[in-house]
This record gives sequence, structure tokens and C-alpha cells, in this order.
Amino acid sequence: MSDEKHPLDLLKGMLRIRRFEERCAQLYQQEKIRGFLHLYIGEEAVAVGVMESLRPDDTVIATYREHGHALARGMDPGLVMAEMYGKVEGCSRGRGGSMHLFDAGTRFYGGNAIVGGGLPLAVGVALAERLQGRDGVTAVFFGEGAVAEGEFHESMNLAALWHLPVLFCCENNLYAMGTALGRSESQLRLTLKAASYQMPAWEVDGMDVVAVEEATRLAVESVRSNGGPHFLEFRTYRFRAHSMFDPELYRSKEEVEEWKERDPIDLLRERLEAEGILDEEIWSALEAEVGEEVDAAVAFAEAGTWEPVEELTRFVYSEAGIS
Amino acid sequence: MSDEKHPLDLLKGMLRIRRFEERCAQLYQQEKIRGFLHLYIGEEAVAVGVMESLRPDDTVIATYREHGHALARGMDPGLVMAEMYGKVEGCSRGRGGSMHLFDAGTRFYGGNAIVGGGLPLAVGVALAERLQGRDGVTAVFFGEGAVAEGEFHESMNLAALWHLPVLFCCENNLYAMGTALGRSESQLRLTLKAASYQMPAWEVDGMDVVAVEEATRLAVESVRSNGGPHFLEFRTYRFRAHSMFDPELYRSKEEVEEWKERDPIDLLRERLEAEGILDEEIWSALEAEVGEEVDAAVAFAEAGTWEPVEELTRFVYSEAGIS
Amino acid sequence: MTDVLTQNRTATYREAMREAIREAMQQDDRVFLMGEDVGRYGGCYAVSKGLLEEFGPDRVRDTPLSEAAFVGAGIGAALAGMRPIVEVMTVNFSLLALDQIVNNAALYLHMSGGQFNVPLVIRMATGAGRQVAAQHSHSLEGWYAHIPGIKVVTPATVEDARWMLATALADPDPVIIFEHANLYNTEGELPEYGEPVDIDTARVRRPGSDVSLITYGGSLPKALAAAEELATAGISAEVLDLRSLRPLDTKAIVATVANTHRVVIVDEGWKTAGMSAEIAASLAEQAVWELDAPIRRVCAAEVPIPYSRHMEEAALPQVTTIVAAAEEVAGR
Amino acid sequence: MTDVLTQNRTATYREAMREAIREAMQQDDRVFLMGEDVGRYGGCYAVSKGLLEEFGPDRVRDTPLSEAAFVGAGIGAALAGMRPIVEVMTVNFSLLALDQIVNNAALYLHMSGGQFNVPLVIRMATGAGRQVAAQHSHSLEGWYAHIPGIKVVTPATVEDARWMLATALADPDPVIIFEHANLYNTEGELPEYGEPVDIDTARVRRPGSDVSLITYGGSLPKALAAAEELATAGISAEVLDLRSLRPLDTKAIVATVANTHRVVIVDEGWKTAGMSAEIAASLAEQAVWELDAPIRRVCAAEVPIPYSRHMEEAALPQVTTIVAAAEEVAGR
Ligand SMILES: Cc1ncc(C[n+]2csc(CCOP(=O)(O)OP(=O)(O)O)c2C)c(N)n1
Ligand SMILES: Cc1ncc(C[n+]2csc(CCOP(=O)(O)OP(=O)(O)O)c2C)c(N)n1
Ligand SMILES: [Mg+2]
Ligand SMILES: [Mg+2]
Repeated sequence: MSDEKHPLDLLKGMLRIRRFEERCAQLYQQEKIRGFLHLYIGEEAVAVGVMESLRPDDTVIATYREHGHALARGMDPGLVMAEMYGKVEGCSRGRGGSMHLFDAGTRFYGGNAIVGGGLPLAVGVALAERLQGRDGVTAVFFGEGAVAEGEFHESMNLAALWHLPVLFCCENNLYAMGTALGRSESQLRLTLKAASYQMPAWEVDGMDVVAVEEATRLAVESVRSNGGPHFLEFRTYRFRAHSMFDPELYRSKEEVEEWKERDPIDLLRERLEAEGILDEEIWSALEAEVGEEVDAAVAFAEAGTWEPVEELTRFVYSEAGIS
Repeated sequence: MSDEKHPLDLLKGMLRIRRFEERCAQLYQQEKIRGFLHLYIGEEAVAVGVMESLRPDDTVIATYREHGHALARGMDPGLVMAEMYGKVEGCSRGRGGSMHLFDAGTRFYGGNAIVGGGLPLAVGVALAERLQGRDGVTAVFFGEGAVAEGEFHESMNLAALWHLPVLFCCENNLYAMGTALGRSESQLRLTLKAASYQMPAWEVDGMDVVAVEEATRLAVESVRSNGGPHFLEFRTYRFRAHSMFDPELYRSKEEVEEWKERDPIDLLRERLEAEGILDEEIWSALEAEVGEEVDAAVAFAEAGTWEPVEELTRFVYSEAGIS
Repeated sequence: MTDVLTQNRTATYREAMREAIREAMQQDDRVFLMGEDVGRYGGCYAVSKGLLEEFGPDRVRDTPLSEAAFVGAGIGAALAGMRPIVEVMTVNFSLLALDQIVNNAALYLHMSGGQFNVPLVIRMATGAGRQVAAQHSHSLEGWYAHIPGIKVVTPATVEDARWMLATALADPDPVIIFEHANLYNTEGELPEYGEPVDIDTARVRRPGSDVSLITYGGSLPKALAAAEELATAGISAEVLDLRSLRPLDTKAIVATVANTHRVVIVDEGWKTAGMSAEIAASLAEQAVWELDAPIRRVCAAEVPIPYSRHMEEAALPQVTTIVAAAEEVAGR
Repeated sequence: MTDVLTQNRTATYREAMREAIREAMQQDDRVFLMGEDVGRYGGCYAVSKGLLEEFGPDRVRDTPLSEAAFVGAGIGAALAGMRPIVEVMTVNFSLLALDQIVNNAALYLHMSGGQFNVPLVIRMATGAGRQVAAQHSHSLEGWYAHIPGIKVVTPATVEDARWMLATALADPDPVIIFEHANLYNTEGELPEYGEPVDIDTARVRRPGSDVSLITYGGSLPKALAAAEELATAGISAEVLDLRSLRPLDTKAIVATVANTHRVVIVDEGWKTAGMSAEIAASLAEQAVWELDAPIRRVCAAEVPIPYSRHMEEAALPQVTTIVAAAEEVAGR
């Protein structure tokens, strides 16, 4: 790739997530999207930077805050939006909604809404890759709040003990719902915690997509070449409420504003402008392209249909049956 | 206490456990004791040394391998033996057996047979002590195998985060049933793991009762004076099988023999003989006294009665009822 | 009586529950509230909003995401003299704490020969119906009701939300309170002189003579609406609110069937080996000759609960399905 | 056929299970065994003894004490192309893995719109009767049977122990195999040309005409012994072994009751909202007019299982209590 195109792709990747989710927020007000909706706005650099460093045959496991990961992984925005509409054309037939995006094609293994619940799965996928002689890496995303869960501890130990190709991607946005890291962890340096499993652990500026991509590329190289699991802590921040029901009593407007000074999209945009790679014209083009993609996604979702009620009992068990 | 009496008390405390459990093994062969029986033989220095450093108003929570802890805590050997016989005179009315010794009087809160299951309880007892303005310390015992459990991780973090008076006593006897530490933990230095919760953690020679007592006394002082929780790793070894059903395929006779060279009772005995505190006569006296205690315990258990079957449904719920 | 006790007004289920917690903490220093986001966030369903400010962080404790540890800590604190109210945000996450609840809270008293009781209250939101998909839509009340040593209550009215907690806290043994998330916004009258209610009997919420609708928790409003509709069709339905699932008031269950001889059990949980099965089984044991028609169960479909609105509605008991079942057993 | 298939001899339940695992691993590289002490220790009930030596540590994996992680890892490995057999030492410890089983294994296929099935087999020992006290004596089969998305089987004979695993491994969805610890030493004949058996139907283990004894797992031997005793008293008991609890073969349940019109359900699990409740409920729904007597359930007493032998015996279904219940419903 050319030195110019790549950074613009990163920028576009983040912008796509931003505009997509801004539209989701509107659609939630219009009650087109229901249930829980957790926005990733402010954290886009993490998903985009990490996915850039993965191969198609790698595996991704994410949380309920995973629209950004799904889009960055290359899932069709239309399928994602249709899922949030609850349409049968959605990536999970409208059964999962915002928290349960799935896509076998891009090896996107969900969309897990139990905090910490995806971590043991990642260990197992990595074990399967190893046992089948493949060199795929399994990247699992989780928030800093998940670090307090027993499933985190058990999964970190098991992955390190068995030297498995897992990339632990901790998105430290400082809050678990309303609980600040300091009220959740006795050890605030999460990388020290990870290191106690004999696992290499790095802190990364999660607002700088280039730093994220760089750190992830090095970590993935190590993991893929049988270097064992790796823990990455991405320091980031959630600009929006935890979900659509959160009055945000637990943090100050000032704190939020300060972090917005480091908006990952603005940061890259300014840098690229300074480097002369980006100008108004290119930016408007990016905005236009992304806007069209989002419009197309919404149009696809709007045009979608409802799964026939008779299909409610499909896929409780596999239709193939015992082989 | 006089400098001479105290070390002899330590010796007698260990000897009591040893002879008591040797008798238990015989009684198991005679089918007087049934179910699971986990012997503590070889590890006596840990329970004796720790209990010496606790006050009556402190709290103890142990595992299924807890005869030694119960006796060292001062529970009546007769009540313990009767419990293993399943007699109603037993400390748990014969309902708990070897794995579930309970005694409110000495604040012995069980006897917990789920690996790691007692750790959250200890955090809660310590929290209650704090909230009620008392300075009691809660000592919780667990094996090194429990360190891999999520409940260990969550409890360590919670105790450290809330700065609670918990003494975490890890009995590292190198095996969890047949699983050696190296097949269970990615980080073999358990104290490094504990330190990652911002908790002071010391390694202690668990075969040296004096070292155990000394380390525990210092740790308890710190915990009691609001120094927060403390983690002690006692390096010890189980001389007998995991339980009565264990063919011990996983370790060599040589390894066992080597460790027996450091039998905690022999170590102290030799030292006291060298120091002229102990001679054949005193030793025989100790043996005789302990032998009588064990005989008395067995006699008490033999004389015990069976809980009436009609009482099966008692204590599913409290008899007091809603107050 | 405190002012809390003497107000006569309509309140929401949420307000009633909050008032119950506040009153308990005012009256007994041993009571404290612990759980995820109960403090600064105000509770994920805003039940505990304002309590941190009133009682401080020692008695309104935000916990880390450590369900096993803080539920177990609640058990330990109860063993050591406190009267904890542990909030598990939803029943879905309680799966992570089941070892502590089933192997410790439920067993300690019996296993210790009567020495160690566990005066603990665990509150959790339960149920589906808000399009939050499979992992957030469980109804596992029947699972908990299976376990000796704990008690399971399901306040379905604003009055029970207001008054069951005090009785649960006065209970020397573990009590689990299930609060259906769809009930928090329901409104009801609070009697001028309210007082603690029992937590072990069922109540007839609407008398009737043709068919019994036996239900609990979040399904009570649906059953009452169905009874209303049945009335217009000339079918008189009696609605029994179980209130407590363990102990189960089988006397009341048998009594209503002895009165109507036809029964529809409404349970948002899955049918197989759930709460509805126990109700039907107790009738098959104790009142089989009273039945003029086979028992009908209206439960959640045996599927993970889907996100999309129409599919979720199809998966759950609805007024229409309850009415249809009642008409069927009534032979109309 | 491999030699494993063609031997005609009596074997223990333990040997049959081991043979089934060995054969599966010989025939399919995707199959591996994982759990606590399955390797060097040989399995806490010696089921996997010798397999580590034969297949090596990659395919016979000792795990740390991390039930949630290694069960979840089994799910992940199944999602990614393997056919794991995860051994949870006993059902008592499976409480620590329920989040993974209920929120992941059971939901992934439906929640993903059919994309991600979980071809996983979980084996666990279950049951009481060995004086191992309350925390080690749970029978939670009914809990698992409550959950859509998983299948639950309970081999009670040596033949089922030998042949159910192959079918479970061929199943594209999660199958949980409950092995009652008291069955491991039971002996039985293995048919000369054995072959995989279905895992979704019940079997009449002893035909009869006066009363049906419906049971599963560890209670089957007790039910058969009771039938023997009843025969001497002139009561002809039909013994139905459910074999699979999910799906539940209600056809067979209704059929046996249509034959005998009297039924005793024998279940070592607790009565309230357990497996026995579902069996009774399905009869109350589908065969209530076939009943000539109220349904009787012989289950574990609603207490934590005590250690002492006489109290444990009193807490569990016994031949004598089954016989008494059968005589009662048979009106003798
Ligand atoms: C086991 C579990 N407990 C509680 C919840 C409710 N909950 C959903 S998100 C969340 C906060 C998680 O915070 P974090 O892990 O930091 O991720 P973030 O939302 O900040 O991205 C909580 C408590 C849950 N989904 N799962
Ligand atoms: C949660 C749980 N898993 C498995 C078991 C079975 N088990 C009983 S003791 C034991 C080994 C525990 O080893 P460790 O913690 O080192 O204690 P030790 O027996 O060595 O004293 C195991 C696996 C259990 N009791 N609880
Ligand atoms: Mg966070
Ligand atoms: Mg050990």
C-alpha cells in the first residue's frame, strides 16, 4: 500500500464507525433500534488499529460494545444495521441485535454481552488453531471492568500456561458503567497485573490509531510466531454514555471535554493535514463516501423484512442433526 | 509463656495432629470413617504456627483438609473425631464429616470443600468485622491449586481494594490432587501473583513451625493495625495421598522421601534436643499425653450416638424463624 | 412509625423498593447495600438512586465486576453479624455466583449442624421483554426454587415491593428477591399504614370461578389483563399470585383449583423442569381428581429469547396466549 | 470394525466409558479430552486411566482448577473445528462453569442466526450416596434439562456408557453426559457387535402392567430392584429408563402410563421444580385421564445431603421407599 493511502484508510475506518454510530443514536431515538445500545464513539482508534494488523484467517471476539469492531473487521454495514433493526437480513437474522453481531465469513465470533464471557472462548479458539496446525491469532476485546472477573484470571492463566496464540485487547476507557477503575481494581497498572501471568503486556495510547496499529502489529507477529499470548492495554475513553439509559452521574462534563481534546479522528486528521496528506477536498470526499455507506446501510435495513414467526424454533439445535 | 514451654507446645500441637490423623487413617480402613478423608500429615507446622499467632476473636476458614486447623485452633479432638464417625455429638452433628468441621465457639467457619469457595466468605467476614468496629483478623486457608480459580482472583482484589483485615494463607504443597504446580500456573512464584493485587506477600518455610509462627505474627500485626490484607505462601508437602483413593501415579517415591527428610515434627524435635529443651523423657511424656487425647477422642466418638432420622429436616432453615 | 410508613400515595414499584431499602438502613445499622453500580451510578434500574448520598460509601458499596466474590462476601458478612442486601444486577449474571449461593449460602446452616445461619438478602432483576436478547433475558426463578436452604420471593405488586424486603431481612436465612425489570415503572397505591407482609403465602389477586390463572412476578399483570378480557367473554378467571416460590404455597394452589377445577399456569421461565412444572406436579399429586380439564402451561417458548420485537413477543407468554389457553381449558 | 467393537464380555461402566473415549480419539483427530486430573492422575474416578500414555498430553489435557475457563475453552475449541470432550470432575463444580454453558454453549447457535454451532461434549459425575456430604452430593440434572440449546443424557447401563458418547460426539450441538458416580463399578454385558445408540429416546428396562416406575441415571438399579421386590408381592412394575432428559421422550412416558395407569417417579434430585416435576407435569398435560391414582414422586428429601450414613440413606430414594410408594399407588 502507498504511504498515503494507508493512513487515509485508517482515517476513513474511524470516520465510518463514528458516522455509523451517530446515526444509530438517532435511530434509537426514533425507536428503529431498541434494547441496549452501547456506543463506541471516542474509542474508534482501537478497533481500527487492531483489525489493520490482523489477517482474514485470524479470529475476533468482542463485547456488547462491538459495532466498531464489526465494521473495522470488514463486516457489511448494511448487515450490521439490519441486525440492529431486528431484520432477518441482519448478520444474526435480527436475533442478536446490537450486542450480538456475528459473522462466520470474517471470523467474527460475536458480540458477547456477559462481561468477561468471551475470554474463555478465545482461549479455546486459540487452542483449536494450535491443535489443527494453523497459525491464526485470536484477538479478544474486553473492557477494563472485565479484569476483575474470575473468567479473566482463569483465561489469562490458561492462555499463558498453554502458550496459546491469544491477543488480549483490553480497552481501558476508565469506567465500567459508573464504576471508575480506582473503585474496581486494587492495582491500577493493568499491565502489571497481566505480567503476573508471565505474559508480555504493553500500554498503548488508544487515541492514536497509528500507535495502536504499530503496537498490535508487533504483538501479533510475536503471538503468531509462537511467542505465546500477549496483553495490550489501550488507554481510551468513551465519549458517550455507557448506554442509552445512563444519566452519567459518575463523571464530570469537564473530564469528558478534556478527553474530547484527544478525539482519535481529529488527532489523525490534524497530523495528516500537517503532513500534507489530507486537505479539505479529500476530507469532504471521505465524509461523502462514508455518508453514502451509512445511508446505504440504513436503506438496506429499512428495506429489510421480519423473520417469519414460525422460524422462532429454528437453530435452537442444528438442522443438520446428528451426522 | 516461658521460652521452654512455648516451643514444646508447638511440638505437642503438631504431634497431636499427626497422631490424630494416623488414627483416622486406621479408622478409615476399619470403615469407622467414611466418605472423603484428606490427611494433613506433613503440613502440621502451617496450621500450628498460624493459629499460635491468632486471637480467640479472630476467624478461621479452612478447606476439606482441615483436621489440623481444627485441632490447632483448639477444637476438642473428641468433637472432631465424633464428627468423622458421623455421630450427633460431632462438631457438625455428624452431618459434615471430615470435610465440614464447624465450631462457632472458636470461630471456626468450616470446613469448605469447594476449592476456592471459602475465599469470598473470608472477605465478607473481614468486611463485617470492619463495619462493626472490631479488630478481628480473618485467616483463610487454601491450597496452591485454588490460585487458578476465579474466586481467588476476585477475592484477592476485593480484599485489597477495600483494605480488609484478611490473612490469605496459601498452603503450597506442590500438588492439586495429581496436578503439579507447573501444570496449573503460568507464574510459579505465587507471591509475585499476590503482589500484583498490591498486597504484601511473603514466602515462608512451611516445614519450620517457628518460621511460620514468626512470619504470621508479623503479618497479623500488620493486618490488625489496618495494614490491609496480607498473603502468606507456606512451602510445604503432603506426605500422604491426596485422599484415601489416590494411587499417587503423579509423583515419585523418592520425591516423597526427600520431603520427609524435612518432617516438621522431626525438625523441631531435633532443634529442641540440640537446645537441651527436649529429651527422651519429655518426648515420651508428650507422646503419652497426645496418645491419651487421641484415645479419649476415639472413645468419645465410639460412645457417640446417631442423630435421630426424624431430625433430617432440622436446620434446613433456622428454627427461630422470622424475628 | 417513621414518616416513610405513613404516606398514602401512588408510587412506582421502583420507588417502593427504594423506600424499603432506605427504611431498612435507617432502622438497622447492620443493613448495608452492595453490588455493581448501586452507588455512584444509582443502580442500573435506578432503584438505589440517592442512597449513596444519604448513607455513604460504607453502607452503599459499589463493587467491582466480581459476582462470585461480592455475593460470597455478602454470605460471609451475614455469617459475621451483618444484614447485607446484595444486589446482583440481573439474574443473568447470577450464574457467576451460583457456586456461592448453592454451595455456601444454602448449605451452611444444615451442614454445620445448625451453628451457622446466613441472614442474607439477594436482590436481582429478572425477565425478558425489553429486547435485550438472549444473554440478558433469562428467567431462572425456577432454578433457585429447586434449592433447599434458600427462600425465593417474587414481589409482583407495588405493595409487595414496598414490604417484602423488611420481612426478608428479618428472616435468619438467605432470601432471594426477584424483581421483574418490567415492573419497576408500574404504579400502585400504597396503603396509608403499610406494614411488613409475609413472604410465604400466595394471594388471590382476582377471584373467579371458571378457571384459575396461577402465576408470579412479571406475568401477574398479563394474567390480570387476560382475566379482564376473559370476563368480557363470560369466563370468570381467578388469578393466583404465588408471591413466594420457595416455600411454595401448595395449599393455595390446591384451593384455587378446588374452586375452579381448571387451571392455566403462566410462567415467563422455560417450561421444561421449571416453576410451571412444579405447580403442575403438585396438582397431579394432591388435586388430580379436582381437575375437569388437563393442566395447561403458558411459558416462554423453549428457545433463547431473540432480540427482534415480534420474535421476542412470540417467545413470551402474552395476554392473547393466556386467554386462548384459558378458553381451551374452560371448553369454550 | 476395530477390535474395540467386537469383544463380547462383561465390562464395568467405567471401562465402557473409557473404551468409548479411546475409540472416539482413535477414530477422529478432532476429539480430545480436557479436564482436572484426567491425565497424570488418571481421572478422579479412574475413567481416563491410561489415555494420557496412549494419546499424549495434547489430546489428554490436565487443566488447572479453572472450571469456567476450561469449559469455555471447550466451547471455543468446538466453535473452531474441534470435538472436545470436557470432563467436569463432578456436577458440584459445574456451578462455576454455568455462565459458559448457559450463556455461551446453549445460546450461540440461535443467537447467531444459525451460524455458530457448538459440537461439544461435557461429561460430569453426579449424585450422592458415598457419604461425601452436602457440597459433593448434588444431582442437578433437572437444572440442565431446563435449558434450551443443550442436550442432557444420563447413561444408566453399561451399554449406554459404552455407546452414547459416539452419538453425542456426532451431534453438532452441546451434549452433557451425566455419569452417576455409583454406577462406575456396575458390571454389564456388552453386545458382541455393539454400535452407537440414539440419545433421545427412553427404554423400558423391565415390562410390567400394574405400575410404572419412571427414572433415570443412578436410580435405575434401585428402581429395578424395587420392581423385583414388587413382583414377589404380586405387583407387576414397568421400569422406564428415560436415558435422555433433554429432549424428553414424553411419548414413552405417556405410553407406559397408558399401559399401567399408575406411576411413581424416582429421581435422586430434589423434588421441587426438578426433573420429577417435569415428568409429572407432562402427564398432567397429556395423560391426566389415564391416571387411576395420583402421581407419586420419590425424590431426595428437600435437605442438603448429610454425611452420616443413616442420614444420607434417609435423604435419598431407596428400594424400600420406592416399593412403598408403588404399593400405595397400586392400592395395596
Ligand atoms: C458478568 C456481567 N456483570 C454485569 C454486567 C452488566 N454490565 C454490562 S457492561 C458493564 C460495564 C463493563 O465495563 P467494561 O468492562 O469496562 O467495558 P465498557 O462498557 O467500559 O466498554 C456492566 C457492569 C454484564 N453484562 N455482565
Ligand atoms: C471447584 C472445585 N473443583 C474441583 C474439586 C476437586 N478437588 C478437591 S481437592 C482438589 C485439589 C486441590 O488442590 P489444592 O488447592 O492445592 O489443595 P490440597 O488438596 O493440595 O491441600 C480438587 C481438584 C473441588 N473440590 N472443587
Ligand atoms: Mg470500561
Ligand atoms: Mg496443593
